[in-house]
Amino acid sequence: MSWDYAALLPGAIVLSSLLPGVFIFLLQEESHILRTVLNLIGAVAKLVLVALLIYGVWAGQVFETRIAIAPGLTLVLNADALSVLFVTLSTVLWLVTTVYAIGYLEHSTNRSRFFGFFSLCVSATVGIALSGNLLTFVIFYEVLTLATYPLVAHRGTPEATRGAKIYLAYTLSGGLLLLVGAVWLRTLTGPVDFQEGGVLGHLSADVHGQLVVIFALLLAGLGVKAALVPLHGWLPQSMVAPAPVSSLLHAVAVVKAGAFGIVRVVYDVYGVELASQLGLLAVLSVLASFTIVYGSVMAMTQDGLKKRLAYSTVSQVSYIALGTSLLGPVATIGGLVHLVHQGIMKITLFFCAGNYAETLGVANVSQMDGVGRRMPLTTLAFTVGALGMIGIPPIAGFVSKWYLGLGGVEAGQHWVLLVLASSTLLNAAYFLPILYRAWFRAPPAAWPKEHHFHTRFETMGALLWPPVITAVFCLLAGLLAAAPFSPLEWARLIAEREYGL
Amino acid sequence: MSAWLLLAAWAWPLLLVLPASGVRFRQDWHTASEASPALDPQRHARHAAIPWAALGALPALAAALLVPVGGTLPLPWLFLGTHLALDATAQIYLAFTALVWLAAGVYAAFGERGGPPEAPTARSGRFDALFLLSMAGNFWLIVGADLFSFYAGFAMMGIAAYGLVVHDGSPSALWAGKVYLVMALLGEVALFAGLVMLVSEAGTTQPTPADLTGLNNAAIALLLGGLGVKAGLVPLHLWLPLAHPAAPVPASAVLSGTMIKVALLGWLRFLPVGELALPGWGHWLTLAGLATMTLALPIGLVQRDPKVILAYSSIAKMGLMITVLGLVLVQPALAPVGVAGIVFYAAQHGLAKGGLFLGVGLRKHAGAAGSMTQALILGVLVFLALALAGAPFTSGAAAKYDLKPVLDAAEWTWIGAVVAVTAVGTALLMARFVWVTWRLPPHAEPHWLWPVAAWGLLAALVALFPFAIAFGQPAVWLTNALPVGIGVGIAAAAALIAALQPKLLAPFIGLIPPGDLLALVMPLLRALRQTGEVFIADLKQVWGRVQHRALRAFERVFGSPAGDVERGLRQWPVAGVLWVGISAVLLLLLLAARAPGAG
Amino acid sequence: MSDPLMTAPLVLCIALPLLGALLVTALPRWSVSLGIVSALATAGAAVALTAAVWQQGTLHLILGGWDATLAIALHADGLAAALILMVNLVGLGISVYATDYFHDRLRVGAFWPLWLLLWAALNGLFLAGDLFNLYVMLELLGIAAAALGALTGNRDAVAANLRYLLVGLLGSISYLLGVALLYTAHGTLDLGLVAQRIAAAPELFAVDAAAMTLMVAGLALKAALFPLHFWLPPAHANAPAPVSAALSALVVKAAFYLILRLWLDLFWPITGMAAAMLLASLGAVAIVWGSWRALRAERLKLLAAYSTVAQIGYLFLFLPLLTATPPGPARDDLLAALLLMALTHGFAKAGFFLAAGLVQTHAGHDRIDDLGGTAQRLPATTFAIAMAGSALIGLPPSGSFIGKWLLMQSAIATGQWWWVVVVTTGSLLASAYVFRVLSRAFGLEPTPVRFVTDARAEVPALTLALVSVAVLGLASGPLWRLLELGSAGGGA
Amino acid sequence: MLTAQFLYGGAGLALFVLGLWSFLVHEPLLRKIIALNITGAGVFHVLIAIAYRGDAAPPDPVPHALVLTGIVVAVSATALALMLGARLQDAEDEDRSR
Repeated sequence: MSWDYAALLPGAIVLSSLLPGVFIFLLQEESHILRTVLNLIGAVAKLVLVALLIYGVWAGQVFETRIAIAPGLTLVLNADALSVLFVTLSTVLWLVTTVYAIGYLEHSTNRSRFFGFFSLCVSATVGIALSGNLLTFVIFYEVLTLATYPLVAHRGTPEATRGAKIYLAYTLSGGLLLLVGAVWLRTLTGPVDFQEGGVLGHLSADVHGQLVVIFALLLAGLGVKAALVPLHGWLPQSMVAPAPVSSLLHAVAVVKAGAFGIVRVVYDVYGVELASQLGLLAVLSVLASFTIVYGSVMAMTQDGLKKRLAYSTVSQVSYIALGTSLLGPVATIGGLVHLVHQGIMKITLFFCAGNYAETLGVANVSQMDGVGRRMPLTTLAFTVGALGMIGIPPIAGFVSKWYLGLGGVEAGQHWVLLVLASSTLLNAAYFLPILYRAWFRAPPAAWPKEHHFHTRFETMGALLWPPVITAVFCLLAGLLAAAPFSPLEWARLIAEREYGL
Repeated sequence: MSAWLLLAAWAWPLLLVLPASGVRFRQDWHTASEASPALDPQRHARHAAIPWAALGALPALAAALLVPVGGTLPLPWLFLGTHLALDATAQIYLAFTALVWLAAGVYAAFGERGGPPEAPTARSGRFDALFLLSMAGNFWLIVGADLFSFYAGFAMMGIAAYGLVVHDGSPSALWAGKVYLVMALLGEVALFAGLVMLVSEAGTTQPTPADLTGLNNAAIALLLGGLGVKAGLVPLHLWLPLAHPAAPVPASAVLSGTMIKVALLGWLRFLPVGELALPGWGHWLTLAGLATMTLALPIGLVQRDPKVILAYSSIAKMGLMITVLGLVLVQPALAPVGVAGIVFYAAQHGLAKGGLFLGVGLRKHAGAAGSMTQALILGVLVFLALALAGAPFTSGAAAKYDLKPVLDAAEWTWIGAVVAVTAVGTALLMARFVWVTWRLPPHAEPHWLWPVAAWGLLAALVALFPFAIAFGQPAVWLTNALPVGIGVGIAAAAALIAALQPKLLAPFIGLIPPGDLLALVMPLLRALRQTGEVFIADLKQVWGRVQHRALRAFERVFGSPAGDVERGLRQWPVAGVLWVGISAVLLLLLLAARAPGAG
Repeated sequence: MSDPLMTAPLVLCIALPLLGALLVTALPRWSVSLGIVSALATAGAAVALTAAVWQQGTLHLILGGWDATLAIALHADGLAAALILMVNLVGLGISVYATDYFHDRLRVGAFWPLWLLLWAALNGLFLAGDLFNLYVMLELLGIAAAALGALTGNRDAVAANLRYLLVGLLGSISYLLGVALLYTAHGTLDLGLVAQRIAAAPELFAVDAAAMTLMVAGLALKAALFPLHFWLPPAHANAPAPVSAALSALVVKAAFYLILRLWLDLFWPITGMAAAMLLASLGAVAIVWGSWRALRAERLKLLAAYSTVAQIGYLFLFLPLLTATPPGPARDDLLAALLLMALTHGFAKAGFFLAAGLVQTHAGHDRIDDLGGTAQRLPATTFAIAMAGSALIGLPPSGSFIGKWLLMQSAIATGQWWWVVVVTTGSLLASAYVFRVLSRAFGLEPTPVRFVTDARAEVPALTLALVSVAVLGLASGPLWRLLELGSAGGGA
Repeated sequence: MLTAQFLYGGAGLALFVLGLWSFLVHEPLLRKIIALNITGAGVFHVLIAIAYRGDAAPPDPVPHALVLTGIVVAVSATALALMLGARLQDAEDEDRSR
């Protein structure tokens, strides 16, 4: 392995959050400033490195870190267009979430532990994004599970511990299935390096049966994190976690890792042609569609704001899988761009949910009457996020939906429109009532548990600005969708490379 | 350079939204009053001093007047590749839309916006914001030549208008809003699907009729259905007669004056009008239009609320235009005439209807009963009513005249007759409207100068309208004098009867509730919903039990552990036997491996 | 090969701890300092030995100039070197931990001699080049281990370790009988020579089979292969923490190492798939049963003990795979994986037990369900448990992850896919029991002020756990080199 | 004198089996320890039998060495076992007195 800049960068990106994390563990609990500084340094450093990476990849440079752990087993970190998409998303949102978390956890306990695992979690996510082969992916995928468990359990209440256990039961089992699948695949083909267009094309037809089984294993493993029904059970349970964690889990880390994995497996391991030829895409699309509808239906029945958002995640993340499961570049674009769009929209919503809880003690939809009056900025951000989720133009969500729909029609799968339509209506059915309460109902005489921070804004700055910023992202991602370096354009670049256009 | 006005037309109102909302982000939340923390009195006074709603439409009007036909402004980086342009149709649409919005905006800014009686201006910030938002949407979809702009504007307008409908928060308003929102969303979803198919067929996002010849039936159906909701095409009109009366006056003015017209614009843009004969769809559309007309009029006649009456008349008028569109679809040759006719008719109706709605508001609030103002208002209302009914020498007649050639060319000759009858009906409906409005008890409120002025301007435009298109063609002036005459005659008779023998007509009034069919459908829906809820409740209960069981099992495994179960195994004899046994098996296996025969 | 400088470590590895043992018995009042010094020295010798093997392959040394049939032969190939290194590093960790663990004079006085004796026996066992020395070391090991285990003197401990002692004796006697049979048949005790003669004399396979049965059965008893593990849980769970660590991490491995040696080097010609399958299926049951018992265990150390039962099971799974895989890279991978599993478990289990002991001393008990506060108050220790735990589960990037990866790979490649099911089940159960402990660390107790509270006790545990997770997982490449060096000279 | 050799060997094996049996079935510790020693003795017998190389040649020294070492080991092991047993006894007595 040569240790020049191109070979170091991916590793450096992973380490940029890992090292601060390790130091944070060792910090004394009360050294608040130092911890904050470490956090921010890590986040910013990562951002800078990623900027370099984006430029390099866009310019067609090849970045690859290779570490041989054992003969035939190599840790490969490399950056193709797809990984850059995910890396950028997680890096940017990590920075925002860090700020939010610092505000959110002020005066709370066990902060060193929290931020330590927080950084680990992001390192793992970035690792997943940059994984260059299946082994590396599996390793980081498991590490992510371990790093998020303490975050889910952080509150220490019995519910928290239980939710964390359930989370773990699901994700570890999933991880094992993934592992078995990966090992099996390796016995068939040797090291499985991700490659645009897939690496299994050369295999003879008589192993196709095995390939189908392997795909089932991999999908089961990834589906758990991607919360594909019926593997989604952990997600609503893990809502006991503190808001920043939920935001991270739902927008960036865990759920996305699963979805991203599915994309990887379909495009860079199996290759779309082979996958559709084996009839795997059809299965995936059915699963995804069912999940989309099911999640939305469940979301309607929830009164807890975070639970409603959780089920909405179940539904929305499957857009990515759906886009992946449709043959043709347009749908691919739709799926990939939703990876980003869902992220920024959902994190906005969760930030806002956290703000309501922290500032007013409002945790249920039924308590949200008139919050728009008391917390206009937050509620504005929430509105943007919600409308985006429904798919109201010109917010980001519409862009994904358009490409998914168009992709479906181009692929001759007109039923996709039906799925999108019903999902849109259902999304409206569970988001618009919230907006109605927030803006059109009169606020109660007193809030459940109101906090007054020493600011003339509706809530603490560290809590207020992150959602506002991400909401602005949602708007820009839609309004400037056709501008260069927009998520959409990047997704298009990836699709072109995947389909060799 | 003036092309930038096309951007300003819709970007400007968007920019005004935040200041207009009057929401205040920085304030002392400790002492903020519970009632409406975001708005404290003197701040509200300052905020109200600026007529935000009135300012919104100015750039659009300027664009309509200054930007030449064919002016374009490509913004490829914006949204999914925006292309703003102004063709003849768009120009006329932009013109009358901007005028109606302007008048309504002035009315809203200076007059009343509805709202709860105790604090009529408490929520004016919210109203202005939503008003500007839907205004922006309306303009965007007109000046946008690409279908993304159309859809974006359409959606923005539709969603924001919900806030206008439910503005005063009364139960009836909320109900109307619910119906409106549900139907609007259904419409938007259908439109979305239709546009997706359109793009995949036509391969462009700025389709010309020529690109659309390959459109398949599903796409056409979705487009017709999706926009039909907005157009009030029977039976998709249910929301209209509920929303119009519920909304504050300026809101219903724009709803009826401009928003529902958008549907026609959409059809003209996304159907292969003039390119390709679609007899099937054409006939279907024609019949639907006729049905719309013939159903809306009688129902309208038996209404009490003047705004409901106007709503039904709007439905009827849309029906007429849809009929014409249908005929054009059957015979592409008629397209040039037909399209122009439809557009002009839409413009005329938009102005007149907007005027009528605002007039109702003025009748209620501007000037005391019997005052000079009131007399004037009543007079103008009557004129507008006549114009809408298409009485001779009014814009109505002129507009109707432009539709004639299409109607005459229809292969179904009886259509002309039906249309004539509906003309009579319209006259009656307007008479009914005047009658009802005349009997409204006005209670005066201060400072109504600006609204009245703006309204006057609108009315003047309605009066001048014919000269714009048909100056010096005597035939134009006398179009359907007969049906209107008959209508007025009947109306007079009816009025006489009503005056002498109120009992005779009374039973008819209020015979059919606003939102006609809905009254029939609702019980059904409710029943469905209740059963559904029961079912879901049961389902949930069962599922809950299952989950509980699972969790309990889970907890048991991870919870309190079991005692020592290996005691037995530690008994020496047991262990010994196992040991010896295993050794024996091992020995046997080893020997067997080498035994003759086994390799 | 017999360059004294190079072969010196062979002798030192055994001599130094013996010397240390003598010294601490002679000067009990200095026992702690003397003990730690000799621990350091021994570890140093082991490192030197590994370095020597790394540089020039298998080392062979014959003490006293007699011929191989009579003399005491010492022999270190890659496999032995790797294990020696692990044993001695773990031993060093345990020694450091022990300096702070025992407090009353009596125990201190008793621990160090026995511990160094045990250590010497271990090194001797890995280095012994002939069957009889192996026997002697085996006996020495058994006696020292039992004595150490009973050190706490409480009734359960004594009873359990008495049982352990008897089992050990039974095992070694049966082993000795096997040796006797081999000697009858082949007239020598040197491993290499016996191997050659067994290969050369197929007609004697019945005697060889009998001998092998006796020896393997005896060792299986010591290695606690299911269902012969009955003695292990109480013995390991009741011993003092550093001892449990040594017993679970090292002693049991030694027995397995011997089985492996016999299997691969000595009896390879007569071992068949059937026999391998027998042991492997016992191993499979051990995995499931041990993990399950660990999951239901009430006390932390009992949990750890049962997890050892399961982990030993994994090692036996390799036998049929090795049998089915022809020599070549695949087989090397398999051996390396086996070694990796063993090493990882060594480090991880030692770390786990040391940490557990710390928790026990702080909480005054080790009932898992009531550990909440303590676990949260000792972040470093909890971390050690967490990392050791994830190594036991086989989560990346631990060494056992690579091990399991290769294990499953070859299971699929050789068509013995059912082992995959076993491994998966085992890992699931393992994660269940590990996280059953860890979930206690997230309670509502007050936040700990700093990460490490008691360096001398916490650092060794933490380091050992760290090695098992990070080092072995991410830098396991050298093992392959060591192994191929091993096979280059002598060995299989 | 081949018979003697077989006699010794056979006796050794017999002792081994007997000792094993008694070790497994008899509960009292003392009997177990004795049984183990008998088993060991059995093995030693076998070794001695091996050492015999005909009347002419001197017996093979290696087995003898093994036996000697074995005895030493056995003795120490027995000692430890007895000690532990004694301690266990004390503990039980304490329990009883308590």
